[in-house]
Amino acid sequence: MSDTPDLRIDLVSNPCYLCAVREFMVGVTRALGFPETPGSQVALAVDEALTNIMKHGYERRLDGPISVRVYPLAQTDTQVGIRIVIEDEARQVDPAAIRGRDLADIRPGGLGVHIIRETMDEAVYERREARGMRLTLVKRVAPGVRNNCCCEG
Amino acid sequence: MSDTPDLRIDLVSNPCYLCAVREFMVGVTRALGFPETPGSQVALAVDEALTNIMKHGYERRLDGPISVRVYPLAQTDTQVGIRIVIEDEARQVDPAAIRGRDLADIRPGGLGVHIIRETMDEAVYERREARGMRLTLVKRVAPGVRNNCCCEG
Amino acid sequence: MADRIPLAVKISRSQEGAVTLAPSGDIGYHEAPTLQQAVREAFDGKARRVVIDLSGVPYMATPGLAALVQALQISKRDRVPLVLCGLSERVRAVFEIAKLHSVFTIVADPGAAMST
Amino acid sequence: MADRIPLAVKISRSQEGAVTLAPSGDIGYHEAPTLQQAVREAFDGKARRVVIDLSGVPYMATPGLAALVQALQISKRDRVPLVLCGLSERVRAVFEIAKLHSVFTIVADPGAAMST
Ligand SMILES: Nc1ncnc2c1ncn2[C@@H]1O[C@H](COP(=O)(O)OP(=O)(O)O)[C@@H](O)[C@H]1O
Ligand SMILES: Nc1ncnc2c1ncn2[C@@H]1O[C@H](COP(=O)(O)OP(=O)(O)O)[C@@H](O)[C@H]1O
Repeated sequence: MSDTPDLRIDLVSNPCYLCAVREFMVGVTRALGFPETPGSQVALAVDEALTNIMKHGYERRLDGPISVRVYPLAQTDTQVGIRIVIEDEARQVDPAAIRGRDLADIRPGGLGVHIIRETMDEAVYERREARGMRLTLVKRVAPGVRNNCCCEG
Repeated sequence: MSDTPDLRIDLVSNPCYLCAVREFMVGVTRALGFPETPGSQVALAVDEALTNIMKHGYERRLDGPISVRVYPLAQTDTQVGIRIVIEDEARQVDPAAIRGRDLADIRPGGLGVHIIRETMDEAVYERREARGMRLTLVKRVAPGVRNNCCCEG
Repeated sequence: MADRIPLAVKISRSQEGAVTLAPSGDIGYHEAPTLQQAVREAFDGKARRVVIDLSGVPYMATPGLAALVQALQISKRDRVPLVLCGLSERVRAVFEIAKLHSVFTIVADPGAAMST
Repeated sequence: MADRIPLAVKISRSQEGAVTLAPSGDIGYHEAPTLQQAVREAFDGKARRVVIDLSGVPYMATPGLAALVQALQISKRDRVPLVLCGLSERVRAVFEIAKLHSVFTIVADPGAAMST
């Protein structure tokens, strides 16, 4: 975990920036050879995770620090992958309390954790050492047909 | 310059990630209320600056550190703006040597610095204290009609 | 935010007691509450079936999905079938991305939605 | 990168000595050298005018622009007029974004390009 990530974004907990991070994640997964759908899933999972940190962790404060670190997994002919580590300095909660809502449960809102867990291969919440939470996401897929690293060349 | 930026990206000097950063910058300028064309200009200028760092600064090494810090400028009814500070740890060059090519000069390639200077209000190259270069870009425009902070939200 | 167009949701009722909701426009954070409200009106105790026709929806973000999941929950509680139809490629992709396509009954068009 | 389609550039010459280049496909980093090569062929010493018809180009990135700037430079050196035509909205936006729309002679279509 102490190795340097290929990419790191630090942002304040302002929902205005969510779209930019989502577009970034789409671009990164494309660069790593993900096909469209799983790439969008990674972007959506990160979006939901950041939204939850802003809403539940920082309780809509706009200036809380959040970091998103991206580690490409070793690539093979049959597999590409990504590990994403999201850290905040917001209030700490019991990781067991962060549960996806059962879809049969009739309350408005909240699909975030459900989507994160359904779409990622691994999604692990932890308390950080000093303060704040850490979420580690992992996703591995078969590479897309066109595995070149550019949007439009 | 010592204040914390709203957003910061750290990346390695791998051109595979250029697209993701460009998409990110489009999203950020949109979040800050930029109309499409000047927003794309900011994204393009950052793209060209990073390309130059990878090509000339790190001479195509893929693991050189680069940071991009984004500071929104104070917003008024008639103006939105952004300041972007890009730093590397690559070789230092005389800022005066980084010149946009005269468009009448017949050599292939290189439009980067020309585009950066033409599209930005300010583009200042400096040597950093210890090593590497710093480029500060500033762009101010009249806000777009639809100044909300989401892509499709 | 001044020029956001509010979501329009057309509600129609068939003689057999099917209620069809036909929202038109993108459904995101700002539009989802309108859809939620329309869903609550559709499950009014008399509906025998609720159809949500998404053919007028070019794009939907997670808040829109959440409103549909809520509709599904009410449908299960009240034992009134819920059927979605008219999904564009982009909207279908959103369901797939969120891995929610298998929890809904999704058919091609309103005709099929009446007979499923 | 296995499935990249190479850029095709159609070259035609009129009796009056106008050489028209008509590339088809997106022009990015990988395609720009092909356009550059075609540009060099067009300014062959006999051309009295060079027209680049971009109507078959849905999108162009900076390397494509750079190839066109190089064409402009050769045009100035050789004193052979260069005219661009057939720019789609997206391609025109790229010129505008790069603030290069004013340095080129840009007309609507190949007909206009012959008489400008
Ligand atoms: N980053 C977080 N910090 C604290 N609590 C969280 C965090 N993320 C999720 N939670 C908890 O998990 C629950 C489920 O989240 P989610 O599925 O996104 O639904 P919603 O946000 O609408 O409640 C939240 O209600 C909250 O209690
Ligand atoms: N980050 C940088 N570090 C060192 N030299 C640079 C940097 N950016 C630009 N330059 C210098 O400025 C020149 C012009 O750059 P540019 O306009 O992008 O054209 P090109 O990259 O094709 O040469 C380069 O050739 C290089 O000498």
